[in-house]
Amino acid sequence: MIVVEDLHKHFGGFHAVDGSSLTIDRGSITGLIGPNGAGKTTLFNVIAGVLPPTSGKVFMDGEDITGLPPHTLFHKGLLRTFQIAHEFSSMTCRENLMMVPGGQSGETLWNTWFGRKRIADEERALQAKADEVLEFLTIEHLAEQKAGQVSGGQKKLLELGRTMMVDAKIVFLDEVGAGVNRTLLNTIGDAIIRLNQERAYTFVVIEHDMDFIGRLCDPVICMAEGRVLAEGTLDEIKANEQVIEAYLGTGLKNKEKVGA
Amino acid sequence: MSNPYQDDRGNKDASITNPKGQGTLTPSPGTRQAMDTAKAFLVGDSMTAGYGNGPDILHDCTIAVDEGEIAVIVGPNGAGKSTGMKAIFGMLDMRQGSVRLDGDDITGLSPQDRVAKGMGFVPQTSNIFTSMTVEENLEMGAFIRTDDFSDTMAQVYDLFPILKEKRLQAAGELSGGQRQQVAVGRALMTQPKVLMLDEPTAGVSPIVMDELFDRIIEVARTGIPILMVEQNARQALEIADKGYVLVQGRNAYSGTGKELLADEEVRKSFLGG
Amino acid sequence: MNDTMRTTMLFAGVALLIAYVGFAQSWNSALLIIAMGLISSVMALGVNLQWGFAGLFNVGIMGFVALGGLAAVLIGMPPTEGAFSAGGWGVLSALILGAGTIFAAIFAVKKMTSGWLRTMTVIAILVAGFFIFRAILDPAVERIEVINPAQTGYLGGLGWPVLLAWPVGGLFAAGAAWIIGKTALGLRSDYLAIATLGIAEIIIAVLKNEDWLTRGVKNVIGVPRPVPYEIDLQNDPAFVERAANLGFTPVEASTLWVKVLYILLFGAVLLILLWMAQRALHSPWGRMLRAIRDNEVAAEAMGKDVTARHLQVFVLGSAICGIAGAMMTTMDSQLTPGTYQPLRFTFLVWVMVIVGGSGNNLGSVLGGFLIWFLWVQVEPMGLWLMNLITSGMAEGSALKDHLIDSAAHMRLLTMGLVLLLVLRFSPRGLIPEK
Amino acid sequence: MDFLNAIVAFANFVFIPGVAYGSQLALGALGVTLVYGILRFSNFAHGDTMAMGAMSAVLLTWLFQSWGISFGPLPTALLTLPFAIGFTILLLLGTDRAVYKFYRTKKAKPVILVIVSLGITFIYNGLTRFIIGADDQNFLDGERFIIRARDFKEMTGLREGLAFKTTQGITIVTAVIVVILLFWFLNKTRSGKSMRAYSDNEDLALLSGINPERVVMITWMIVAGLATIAGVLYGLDKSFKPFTYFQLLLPIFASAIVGGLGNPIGAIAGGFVIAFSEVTITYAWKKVLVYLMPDNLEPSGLVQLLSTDYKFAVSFVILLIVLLVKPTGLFKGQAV
Amino acid sequence: DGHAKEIKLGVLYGFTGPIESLTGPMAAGAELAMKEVSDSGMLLDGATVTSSRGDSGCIDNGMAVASAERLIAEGVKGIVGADCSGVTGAVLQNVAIPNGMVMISPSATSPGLTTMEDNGLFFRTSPSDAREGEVMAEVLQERGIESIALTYTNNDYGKGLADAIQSSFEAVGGEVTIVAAHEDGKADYSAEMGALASAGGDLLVVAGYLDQGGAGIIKAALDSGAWDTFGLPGGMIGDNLPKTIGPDLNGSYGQIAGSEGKGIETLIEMAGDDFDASSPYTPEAYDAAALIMMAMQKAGSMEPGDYKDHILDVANAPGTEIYPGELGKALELIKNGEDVDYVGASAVELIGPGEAAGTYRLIEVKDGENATIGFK
Ligand SMILES: Nc1ncnc2c1ncn2[C@@H]1O[C@H](COP(=O)(O)OP(=O)(O)OP(=O)(O)O)[C@@H](O)[C@H]1O
Ligand SMILES: Nc1ncnc2c1ncn2[C@@H]1O[C@H](COP(=O)(O)OP(=O)(O)OP(=O)(O)O)[C@@H](O)[C@H]1O
Ligand SMILES: [Mg+2]
Ligand SMILES: [Mg+2]
Repeated sequence: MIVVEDLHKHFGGFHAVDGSSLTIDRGSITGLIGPNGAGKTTLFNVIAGVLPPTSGKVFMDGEDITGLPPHTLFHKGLLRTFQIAHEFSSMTCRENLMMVPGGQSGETLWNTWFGRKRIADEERALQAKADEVLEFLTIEHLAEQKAGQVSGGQKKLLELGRTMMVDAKIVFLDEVGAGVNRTLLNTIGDAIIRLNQERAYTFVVIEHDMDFIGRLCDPVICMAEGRVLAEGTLDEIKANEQVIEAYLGTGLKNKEKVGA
Repeated sequence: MSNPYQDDRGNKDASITNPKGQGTLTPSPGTRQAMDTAKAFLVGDSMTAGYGNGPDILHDCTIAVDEGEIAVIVGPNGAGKSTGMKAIFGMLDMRQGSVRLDGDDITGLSPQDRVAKGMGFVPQTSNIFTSMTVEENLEMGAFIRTDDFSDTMAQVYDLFPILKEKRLQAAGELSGGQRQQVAVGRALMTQPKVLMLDEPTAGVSPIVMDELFDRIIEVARTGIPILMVEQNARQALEIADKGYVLVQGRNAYSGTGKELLADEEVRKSFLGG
Repeated sequence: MNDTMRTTMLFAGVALLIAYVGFAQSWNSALLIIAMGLISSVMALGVNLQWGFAGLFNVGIMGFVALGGLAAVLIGMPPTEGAFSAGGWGVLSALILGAGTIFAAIFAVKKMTSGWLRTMTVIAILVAGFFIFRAILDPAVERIEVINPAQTGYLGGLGWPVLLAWPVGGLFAAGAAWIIGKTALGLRSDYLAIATLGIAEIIIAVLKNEDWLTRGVKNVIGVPRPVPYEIDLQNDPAFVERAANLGFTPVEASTLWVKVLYILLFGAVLLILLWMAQRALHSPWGRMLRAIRDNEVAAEAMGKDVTARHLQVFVLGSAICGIAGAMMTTMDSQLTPGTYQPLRFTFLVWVMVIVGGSGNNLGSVLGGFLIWFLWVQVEPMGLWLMNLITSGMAEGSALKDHLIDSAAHMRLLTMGLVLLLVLRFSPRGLIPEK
Repeated sequence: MDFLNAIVAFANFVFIPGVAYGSQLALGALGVTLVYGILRFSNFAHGDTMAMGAMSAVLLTWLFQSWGISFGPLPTALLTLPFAIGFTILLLLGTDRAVYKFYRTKKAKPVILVIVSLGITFIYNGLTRFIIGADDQNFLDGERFIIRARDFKEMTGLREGLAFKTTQGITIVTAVIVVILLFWFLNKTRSGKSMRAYSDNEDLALLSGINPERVVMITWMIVAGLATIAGVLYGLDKSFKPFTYFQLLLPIFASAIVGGLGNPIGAIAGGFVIAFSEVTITYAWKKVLVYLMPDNLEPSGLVQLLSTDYKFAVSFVILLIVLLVKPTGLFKGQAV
Repeated sequence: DGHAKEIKLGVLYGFTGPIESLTGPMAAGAELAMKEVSDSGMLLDGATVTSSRGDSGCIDNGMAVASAERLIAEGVKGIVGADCSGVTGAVLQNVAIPNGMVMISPSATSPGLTTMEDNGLFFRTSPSDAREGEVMAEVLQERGIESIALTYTNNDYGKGLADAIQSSFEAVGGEVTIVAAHEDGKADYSAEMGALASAGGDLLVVAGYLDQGGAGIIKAALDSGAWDTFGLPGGMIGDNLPKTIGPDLNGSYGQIAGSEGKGIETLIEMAGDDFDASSPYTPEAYDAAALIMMAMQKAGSMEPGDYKDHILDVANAPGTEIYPGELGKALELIKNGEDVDYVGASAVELIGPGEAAGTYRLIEVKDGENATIGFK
């Protein structure tokens, strides 16, 4: 589905992504893990067209999509969420979702003047859909709230909700879980699995929560210092010495002192 | 809606402009859970608060932490955890309730006065100076200190080695997890008497999270009370002396970390099973 | 309901102010305020489209307004006898060549790989093109400008009905905006602002100095009107009689009638534009723009072509300013490039938008009327203020004289005070965005 | 010899005026850039703040002159600077209290502050004209030249003269000193860093114990100093006229933008970019070429790329080109 | 009926804007004439004349037209103004003609206004720039100047004047090395000076305004040592210039519309300390107001429609010559049915469609003052 070939992204002299090559299979839920600063988000940004690569290529279904702007990729079915929530703060949560689908006839000026009927019909359908998503995310009570004024976790939920508004082929989730309540995260995990199974979405998931990764992802790719460190099932990865040293660690040293 | 004049973009929380956390000083009657807050080091007592002219977000909510203790607040998204932290820090309009620090009523103090009183806080979002270098961020953490803080800085660098590497880089150019480390580092630089952390581990890798928790425990053991909000609730509660579960702005459960972890109901509804 | 009430009250308030001018000064003044208020509202609407909808900080309004004015001249004025045959072709070919040079340079940039060779080629193309351009243009211009320089000395216009100039003015502005947008819309906030400001200055510099086009600072006077001339009306017995029946003197009746006609024309334009803007704002299109304004990166990731939308809005908003500019030049019936000053044509319009309430079309209209009213009425207010202040002072005292003499300077001061007061009590504008 | 003449002609008509004008713009741009960098809005009132500051210096100069106080070869106005700055500080702090503070606490959008500052401009402008009138005021005294063109010719025997005015010298020196001080202040001192922190993230600054009102106050005080110095130096070099100070705003903003808003070094660079693009592109090279070329190749025309009518346009074209290559200015400015 | 009537005259100048420093004295000049007439009690059986000021902004058509409408609304019977040629045209077309209002501008000198359709309502007491060009060319030739560099303020006045000077000077065999515009009120004139100096020339002629860019140009020229004498057309003649520039200006020369001594000197004396009557266009302003009032007397009516046809009568010979301070006498003469020839402060002689024929006072700066050295 997505093939990344020897991708480099340099910031000045710093090599944030330093020759990563990876393949994401259609229909998989691929986990992307790695220490802070490994270059995961940067990799996403390059694939999604937010940043131009220094060198290297990205293919989607065999088509070279390197450097295409994000909005074009969106229409090709590539969606992504942001690690640091990018809500439309002065719009209500419902509007945040309703704006997502592409090709709305009301997005053409001409129709706004002379195609009111059609727009009204579309809007009704959209609103129903948006409300459904809000409900799923347990934030239906926030439909009319400005997105700038909801809690940090709720913003992350909106991030995710946006990807649920359209039929995507591949969705890149950048730490949707950070800051989201774990019970809800489980529900989200279920939804991801459902979307994957029922609608054949492909997912790439960055997460630092190993339980979450473990429940959803196969395969898992671990990055470090801009390169792919290891690839495989989570158990394989967990057993990898390098991964343990760079990323997983060995647990709390001071734990025994707790409650002492 | 909160503030009609406000620029909704970016991190401009209007509520913060409230120069003094006004509010009546009469503590309201007890919460559902009997809590011994009288002699706690830091206590937000029966707080009722909201943003601007908006509705109450917190309802008669009490949070307290004692010397050398780690208190963890958990709860669903939008429960009011961050709001509670901000209320304790005087960043929004307290409509009822009081905040006491080491026996003093500080309900009327401005946030910067609370900093001077020795409170340190890491907000959940926008918690670094993006245009300043990592080192300058840490220096800003030590802004109110007049002594030599190079030791503390060395400690922070020790804790988060990556920051030392990046110390001359603008903090806005860091990865999500690195930013989080800067944010916590900044708060540690204050050498506060009490430390408040809003989701310090969101987005940090397991290994750093462990380090962070280790460090938090260490800090706590030096006698500094720590109040934190966590979604990595199970790990957090494991090290917590005290846990609060907030639901819709109210204290729903509280107890020791172990107790909460053991509670089936709590586990299922709030800790993800 | 409450909001509608407030809006209605505010409009009623402005109407009252204007009516007051009608009673206390003259209806001619009042109607003139309405006419200019309509034009101002149209401009404010254009700016609101750009800023309020899409967050584009355009401070080059003056340039687009001036281009509209240029259209009025080029459409409305009669052609200058012999000017075109003297130098028209020369000018045209020079312009085509100039455009060709730029395209060649762009082509070179696109097709060649970057490196010093490309840089040199581009520079060579531009420099050579520039000199050939000047070599063709200068003599042609000279030939045009020697034709009766005191009266014409320029190409003249097409001599078509001047009403046509309004849409054409919009097109001119839109064309310029398209070019600017293609190059400069990548800039953010104040950088875009100063870039547009600069471009406006460049447009004005061209209008001021290219005499063959607009007579430059010598001004084009007597642009034909779409409405009858007062004098003709006064000499028309039927009109005079009708006026007399209504109890007006011919002079009064003719001056008022002409203004009423202008108001009807301008009002029609404003209403159409307002309707279009309102519909666009309250539609998925408007929602998309707000999303872009809030967060471009996210909007882009959600499949919205931010660049294209920005360009669209920039062009539309500028076109509206161009239309307003053409309307204004039509009413002034002259183009005086020297009068285009950023303070009057850019910042005043911004004040209208902000005071009215950015992001709200009705707010812009209200702001247009209110601020224009103040702009012209604040002077008598200043004088009145000064007289009030000095009323207690001894006749002929130096301070009193100084104060009265300074009354005209008080216009800006009073304007500033009013502005601050309005924004103090309504910091998001009189009719804020919801 | 001819070569020397060419160089002197160039220096006299392009280089020295360019440097002096560039320094004037730079000093103005520093004020603009500082307000933008810390209080985060484009302060339109800066030109008229300069006028206010300069006006107080003019009035004080007259007072000093009437007392018979002078500053030897240097302009008396320099002696009045501290007092004039004091006055401007009071003015700005008063304005902040009365006007800006309200919008700051309301967290108004920057554009509202821009429009508000436009209102302040009107008021300052009216006040200046009201107090001192709309006319030119010449308040320069002391030695006008460091080198006069005539003296230079006699001294060197060249055909071209080189003039260097005292005011130009003072302006350049001051600009250098001020920018070094400012840079040091912002980047190395605690107050300076706290100002940058405040501008970056106001809420977090509070949480670090930074007192926002103090930051704002210091900012306005520095701005007052910069504005007064810039205004007085400009007035000494040209002459004091209220209207020109408003007009000066445009090139000043252009300078601040080219350099990158919020960046003091950028302001300096921007000032020179704008000044030199005005002076050089429209320069008629005839005089220089006449010296350089052999007689038979002497240019017949003026060898002028564009007429001076377009000097302003040219500087904006350069500005555009710079921005197209570097969208936030030469030195990576901020953007709200 | 012997009852004291009140007549209002509008004074429409750019009290704010680029020539704001000229308009104060101009308005004072016009108002002085009104006061003189009121005091004399001779106009239309003892009418008093008061002024009503309006701001034209000099370059803001919209404002000028609005101000003019306001003046009309206040019931003025004539307008002294406007000042700058651009707004004058706008007010004429949009307000004066439709309302049948007489306008006499003291300072709009654009040749374009000569041929503008005006229904006999527009006059000016200043000559068209075309004439000044000829005078200046003669002056330069007499002084043996062979080449000049020419800079003008970039508006219709400056451009028109520069065109006139250039063509006249070239017609008498002089060379114009460069014609460069300068914008008023700009921060810096180094660029202009660079170009001008490079072009060279015996003399730098500055067709600008003395307290606008003109002064800046002269400063820049002196500072860089490019020129030390200057040719000064009317807009540059005024006390302010020697005052701001200082002794370096000595030896520069030029001309300004103005008549042989008596008229202007009387006016200066009359003005005393109140205002500077020698400020540009101030005499013309006085004359403009005086003309309106005398024409009213001649027509025996204060209605513009009645007196507009008498303006040329009172302005030109035959008749008794009238100077400033003699307005009362003039009104009396007119009342008695005698002819007057108003000379006024600026040697008014209206030609063609009602503009001044133009006598010029030749000026040279000596010892820091404008000294009159002849007339042309
Ligand atoms: N604009 C930039 N300029 C310079 N360096 C940058 C920039 N953006 C990112 N980096 C650096 O690139 C590295 C990779 O960052 P990235 O955000 O991709 O990490 P990540 O793997 O997503 O980490 P995390 O798990 O913390 O989100 C980091 O070290 C960061 O400091
Ligand atoms: N600035 C604001 N203005 C108005 N309402 C707000 C604002 N910030 C948060 N809220 C509302 O207050 C409620 C509590 O928010 P808070 O940020 O305290 O939640 P939280 O418990 O920290 O959640 P999370 O785990 O998602 O961070 C939410 O319903 C939210 O919509
Ligand atoms: Mg990341
Ligand atoms: Mg929170």
